[in-house]
Amino acid sequence: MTQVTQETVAVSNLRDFYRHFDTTALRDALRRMYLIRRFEEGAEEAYTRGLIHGTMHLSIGQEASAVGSCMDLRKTDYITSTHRGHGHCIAKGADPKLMFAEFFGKEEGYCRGRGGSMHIADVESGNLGANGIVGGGLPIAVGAALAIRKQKRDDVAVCFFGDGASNEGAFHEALNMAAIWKLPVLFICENNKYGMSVSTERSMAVRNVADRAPAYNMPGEIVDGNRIEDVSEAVMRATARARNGDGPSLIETKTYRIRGHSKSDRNRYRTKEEIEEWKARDPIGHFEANLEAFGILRKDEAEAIRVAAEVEIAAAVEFAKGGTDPLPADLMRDVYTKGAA
Amino acid sequence: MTQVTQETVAVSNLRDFYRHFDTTALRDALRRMYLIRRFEEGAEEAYTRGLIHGTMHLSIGQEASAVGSCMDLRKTDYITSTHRGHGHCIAKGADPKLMFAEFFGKEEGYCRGRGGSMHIADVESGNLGANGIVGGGLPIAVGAALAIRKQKRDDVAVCFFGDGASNEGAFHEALNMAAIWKLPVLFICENNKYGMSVSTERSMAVRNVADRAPAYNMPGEIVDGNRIEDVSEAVMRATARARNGDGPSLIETKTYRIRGHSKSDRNRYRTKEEIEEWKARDPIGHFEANLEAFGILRKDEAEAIRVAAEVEIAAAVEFAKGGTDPLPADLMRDVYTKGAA
Amino acid sequence: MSARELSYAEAVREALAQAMEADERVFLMGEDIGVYGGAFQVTGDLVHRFGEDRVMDTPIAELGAAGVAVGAALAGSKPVFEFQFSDFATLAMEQIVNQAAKIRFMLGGKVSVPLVMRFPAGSGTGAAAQHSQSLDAWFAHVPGLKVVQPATPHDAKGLLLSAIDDPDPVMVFEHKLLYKMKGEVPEEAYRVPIGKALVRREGRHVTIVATAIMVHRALEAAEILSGEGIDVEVIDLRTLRPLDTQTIIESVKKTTRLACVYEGVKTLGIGAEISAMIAESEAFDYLDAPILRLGGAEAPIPYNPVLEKAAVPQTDGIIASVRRLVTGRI
Amino acid sequence: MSARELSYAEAVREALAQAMEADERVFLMGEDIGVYGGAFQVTGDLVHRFGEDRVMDTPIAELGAAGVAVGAALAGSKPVFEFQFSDFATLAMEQIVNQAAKIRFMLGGKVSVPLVMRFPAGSGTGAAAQHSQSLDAWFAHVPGLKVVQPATPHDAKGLLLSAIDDPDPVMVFEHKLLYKMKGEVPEEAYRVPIGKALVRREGRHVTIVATAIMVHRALEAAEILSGEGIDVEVIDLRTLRPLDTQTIIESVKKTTRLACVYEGVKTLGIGAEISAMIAESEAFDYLDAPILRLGGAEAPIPYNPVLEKAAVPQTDGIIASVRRLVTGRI
Ligand SMILES: Cc1ncc(C[n+]2csc(CCOP(=O)(O)OP(=O)(O)O)c2C)c(N)n1
Ligand SMILES: Cc1ncc(C[n+]2csc(CCOP(=O)(O)OP(=O)(O)O)c2C)c(N)n1
Ligand SMILES: [Mg+2]
Ligand SMILES: [Mg+2]
Repeated sequence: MTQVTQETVAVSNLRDFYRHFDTTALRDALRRMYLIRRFEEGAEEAYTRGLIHGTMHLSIGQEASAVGSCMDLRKTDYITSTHRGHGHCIAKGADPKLMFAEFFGKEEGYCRGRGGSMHIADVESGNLGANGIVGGGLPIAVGAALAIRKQKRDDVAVCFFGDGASNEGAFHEALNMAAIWKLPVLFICENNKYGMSVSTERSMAVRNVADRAPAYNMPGEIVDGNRIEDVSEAVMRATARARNGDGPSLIETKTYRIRGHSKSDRNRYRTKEEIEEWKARDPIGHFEANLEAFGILRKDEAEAIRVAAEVEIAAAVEFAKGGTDPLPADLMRDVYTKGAA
Repeated sequence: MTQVTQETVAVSNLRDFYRHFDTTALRDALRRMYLIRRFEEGAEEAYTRGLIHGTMHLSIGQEASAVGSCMDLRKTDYITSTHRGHGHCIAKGADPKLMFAEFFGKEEGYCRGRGGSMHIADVESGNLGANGIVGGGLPIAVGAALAIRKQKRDDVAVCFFGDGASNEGAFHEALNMAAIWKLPVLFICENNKYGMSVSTERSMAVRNVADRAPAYNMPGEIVDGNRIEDVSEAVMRATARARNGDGPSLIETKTYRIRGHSKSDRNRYRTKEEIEEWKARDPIGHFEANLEAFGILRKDEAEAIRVAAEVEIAAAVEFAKGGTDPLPADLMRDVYTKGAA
Repeated sequence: MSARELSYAEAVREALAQAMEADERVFLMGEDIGVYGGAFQVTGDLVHRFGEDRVMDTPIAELGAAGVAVGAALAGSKPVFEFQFSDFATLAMEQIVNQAAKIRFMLGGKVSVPLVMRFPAGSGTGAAAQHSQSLDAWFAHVPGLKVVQPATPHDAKGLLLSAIDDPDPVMVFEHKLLYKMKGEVPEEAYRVPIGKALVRREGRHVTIVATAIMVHRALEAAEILSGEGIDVEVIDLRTLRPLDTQTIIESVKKTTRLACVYEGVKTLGIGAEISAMIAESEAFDYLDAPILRLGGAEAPIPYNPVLEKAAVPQTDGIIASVRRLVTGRI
Repeated sequence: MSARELSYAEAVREALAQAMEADERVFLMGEDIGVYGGAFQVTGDLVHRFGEDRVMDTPIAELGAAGVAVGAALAGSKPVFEFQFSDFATLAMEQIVNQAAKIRFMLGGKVSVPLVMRFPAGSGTGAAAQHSQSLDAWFAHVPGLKVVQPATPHDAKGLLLSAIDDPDPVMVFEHKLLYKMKGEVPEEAYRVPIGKALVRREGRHVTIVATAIMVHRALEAAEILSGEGIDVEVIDLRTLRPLDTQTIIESVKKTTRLACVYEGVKTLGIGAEISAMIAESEAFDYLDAPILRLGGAEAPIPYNPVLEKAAVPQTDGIIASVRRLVTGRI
């Protein structure tokens, strides 16, 4: 089972995070983490049973990074996400029903079944979309931040990307432009040690992605991505900077994907020990233990949250199964806005 | 006229540069600087008189960077150059006759008149070519260095590029790969303060291009690009590192192009004062004064070198004018190696 | 009162200015479009009229800057992006083709991407192989994009204004040699519809469908051929995607002969599509001769000016080929 | 003794291994081609056989890595580059099109660029719009490149070996759905020539020119149509640039009808070129029906499996269209 460090502290010594958010918000964060976990386990199951088409990239083990990053965001703040984007999507407020409907290729899905796992977006809650192109979302987030500034809003754009993506030219160009134009954007690198099979040791000449921030005269902060409070506090600082007109930040959340890269992964590039070590640092277990230790949540309440997440996901799968299949006659729909072609 | 700082030092205190190279080599360096200067003045003249087609990018004022970088290179070392590449080409050993023939679009030209100013290459002397794409040569140089290593040679690849190019994604990707693979490549950024009309202040969030080197765990050295000895010594250090298997280096030569960006430049983005200030720091005048001060060259000898360069360039222009025009029937030649298409 | 004349570049500039005046969401991005005025002086003084926030110089970073434009469009702004030379779009195809063109579709119609990109294209300036390409056919191959290619100052303004109105990404190909061409341009902010070709000259014996600068060469050729009794209809395609198939089909049914003239490489250039479209259409039965294509040579654009001219269709070649098409066998 | 069978992926791998054994200048570059074995398990165990220096995992940096391959080729090595999905080539078009394709020409023939790039392409895996494109027509539009598209394990090996021999850049399009297909593959290092199409089935009534997976659907369709008395000739194009015009022209002169079947978007896909080539050739006079094109839909590839199938030609559609072409009017 998951081991966690018990933190016993006097309430007066509680970290900012636990004081900044009220109990409802903290419980909701835990709820979302469970939702993400169960969502992905459910998706995996459906995939294994042949109910889902294509491939998928699971973020199990990375839930603290997604939820911690989005906890303090507004609906009008944007995020851009990645191929490994289910967590970001739920964290930003998406409805798992409509996500599952998308996986099942249904009209009820977020993308009417046209996008699937790699393109899920929930524009109403500010999620501009997952992206099948590694690094594809980086300049898009900068552009969203530029639009925010042009529209004189005090929103921010949060850009999720991986360690592997930070080797793309798009990373360099995007961070440089965000920096010279001082745009309200947060670059959140979820460093899970691998870009597919290639470790950061083999793909970068520096130890941390954050070590690249000085090249853009940008703060680069490294946090434990499996500890929601570390992630959230760093993001809150960066968000405040951004809303205040002080420009972009890079935050690197050190985390790990417990599952393989995707369904084609034969796990030839990492050890069982490494995986086990990270399993022991489960972000949900850590957060739940803290909530209990700090008297914010009782064990049975946590249990209820977990069960509710399971029930919600099970219902979401059923909802999705019952969805409407798109008609081949509708193939050309939405290629253009006015149907012109 | 050009002002230069007179340096009077005891020979025993002479810098490495003046001791490393013998008199022949030092004179030859001065000769090449004059050749570049006169070559470009000649090209400009021919262009203004309508004898040359297209556009051109002059490096007048940047001669020390080109010659200083190439002085200690072997023929089997490679360089990749840029749109502003005449200087690199001559510095690496090209014959101005064949360069002018190229400008005049003749079969005798380095590219048989197919490439023009922006594509001049002199493969025999190791120049893999100018490049019309800003940043285009960066990964190519890394590839040449990879081939060097595969072939177990101890040569190096020297990649010239501008400050503007360092904002391209290709820069990031190329430096990262060179670093992780520890390839024998030198990245020489000729920072002339502008990428076309955009100053480095407006296009980068850091002050120096060399400030980006730590992002690749690479030494980043800044030198006065108008002082040949500074350039050459830095390059020799980096070349030694590279030949020794210790990997790539980034060298930033701070310099200035006295002319406009190209023939379309209306000079709306910089002041006359700035230009005058840099004219006063003429790299040729500086070098020549030092050679005289250190007793390596007499004034009349320098004068003879200058005159010889003028004569050589005048002859080159005549040679080029008398060259052979390609036949339209030969249009398809060299699209493919075997003429297949 | 004689109509007002503007150069093609001025017409583009006027469209940009009128769009920016009318809609504060519109802004410009590109390399050296500010104080430099653009490599071809298209944006000219706009930075002084609208300020640096609306006429933004980008770093030299085509992929990233194109992506910034996509993101800004997604988030409610209306960017008009200038590539300094269309050749540099090779660096940004990812954002144009994988993102801008597909986002609306991939997201099930939940968003649109109101983005305009301008591409100075074509040869004739002595800038050699990396600054002279005509890659419009690539873009016309991509569903989700619209592609226009105005041949006159009038259309340059009117099509650009339509492009800026359009909720979807529109790619505007401008031929560099046309920038200085003068023509009548009304002052008001009129639109030329996307998706409509224009018969620039009526004729009975043969149809030429031409694009960009080739429209003018085709018209010149038609004028000369008319002296020989060959009556040429010249269609200015204007939009490459979506194709105005009807106008071309009608014309070919009338003239029974078709020549496509374009600067892009002949193989898989836009003329391939026009030819194939006719060969599978009802007009096929009317054809009295093979369908002729005059496109760019199967070679990079050379630097030498004589070779450079030889690499793309010129008026003489059009005349000779069309004459053969009309008077030849069949 | 029955002939040896390999899968398409195994055939590619064998070609790579034989080329590396025969010539130490040959090496492989790509994302996750080492210990992972490639996203489609094409390189498989090669890293264990040849070591990390010859089977190089690159960072995720397509533009730069492609440029490294170009530079290595210029400097005397022979890189074989794998794009993980052909869609990611959109990031590297600059190096492929402005550099690799043009360097020899721009330098007046002083160098060549012996570079091979492999592109897993096509739809059918449920990977949606950014992982399912067929962009081969873009490359076939570019002088300086050669483009091949093997449809069988046999050709996958033989064409790849020819590509590696070739002194110029050769782009190899591999359809993902074919990787598991089995077929006869001789053990020796044989070559299939670049630039030669193959008549896979002879017929009298209609010619189908097909590429990649469509070759198999066309053969299936031909089989069924033969039951109806329609005798279909099926040509596997194999090379998109340079086109084997002669084989196609001869066939059309014989059958008098032509259908082009390809997965890329119909507009400006490879079928546009084949159609236009025939419409301007001597075969035009022999045509008894319009030239039919069955290409991909004018839409991005959708995720939903039913829509995904509807977006590209399937056997049923080929049968119905070819039947109409042969039995219809004219
Ligand atoms: C441009 C591009 N290159 C390659 C791929 C294939 N690919 C998908 S995810 C991935 C690894 C990405 O690594 P990282 O950015 O660290 O994200 P992670 O998968 O670890 O979350 C690769 C190589 C892609 N989708 N897009
Ligand atoms: C990819 C690309 N983008 C833009 C251009 C147009 N262009 C040519 S040179 C230049 C400025 C380059 O600046 P820098 O790298 O500093 O070199 P410099 O001209 O100062 O020597 C620009 C924008 C180009 N040739 N290629
Ligand atoms: Mg990763
Ligand atoms: Mg510069």
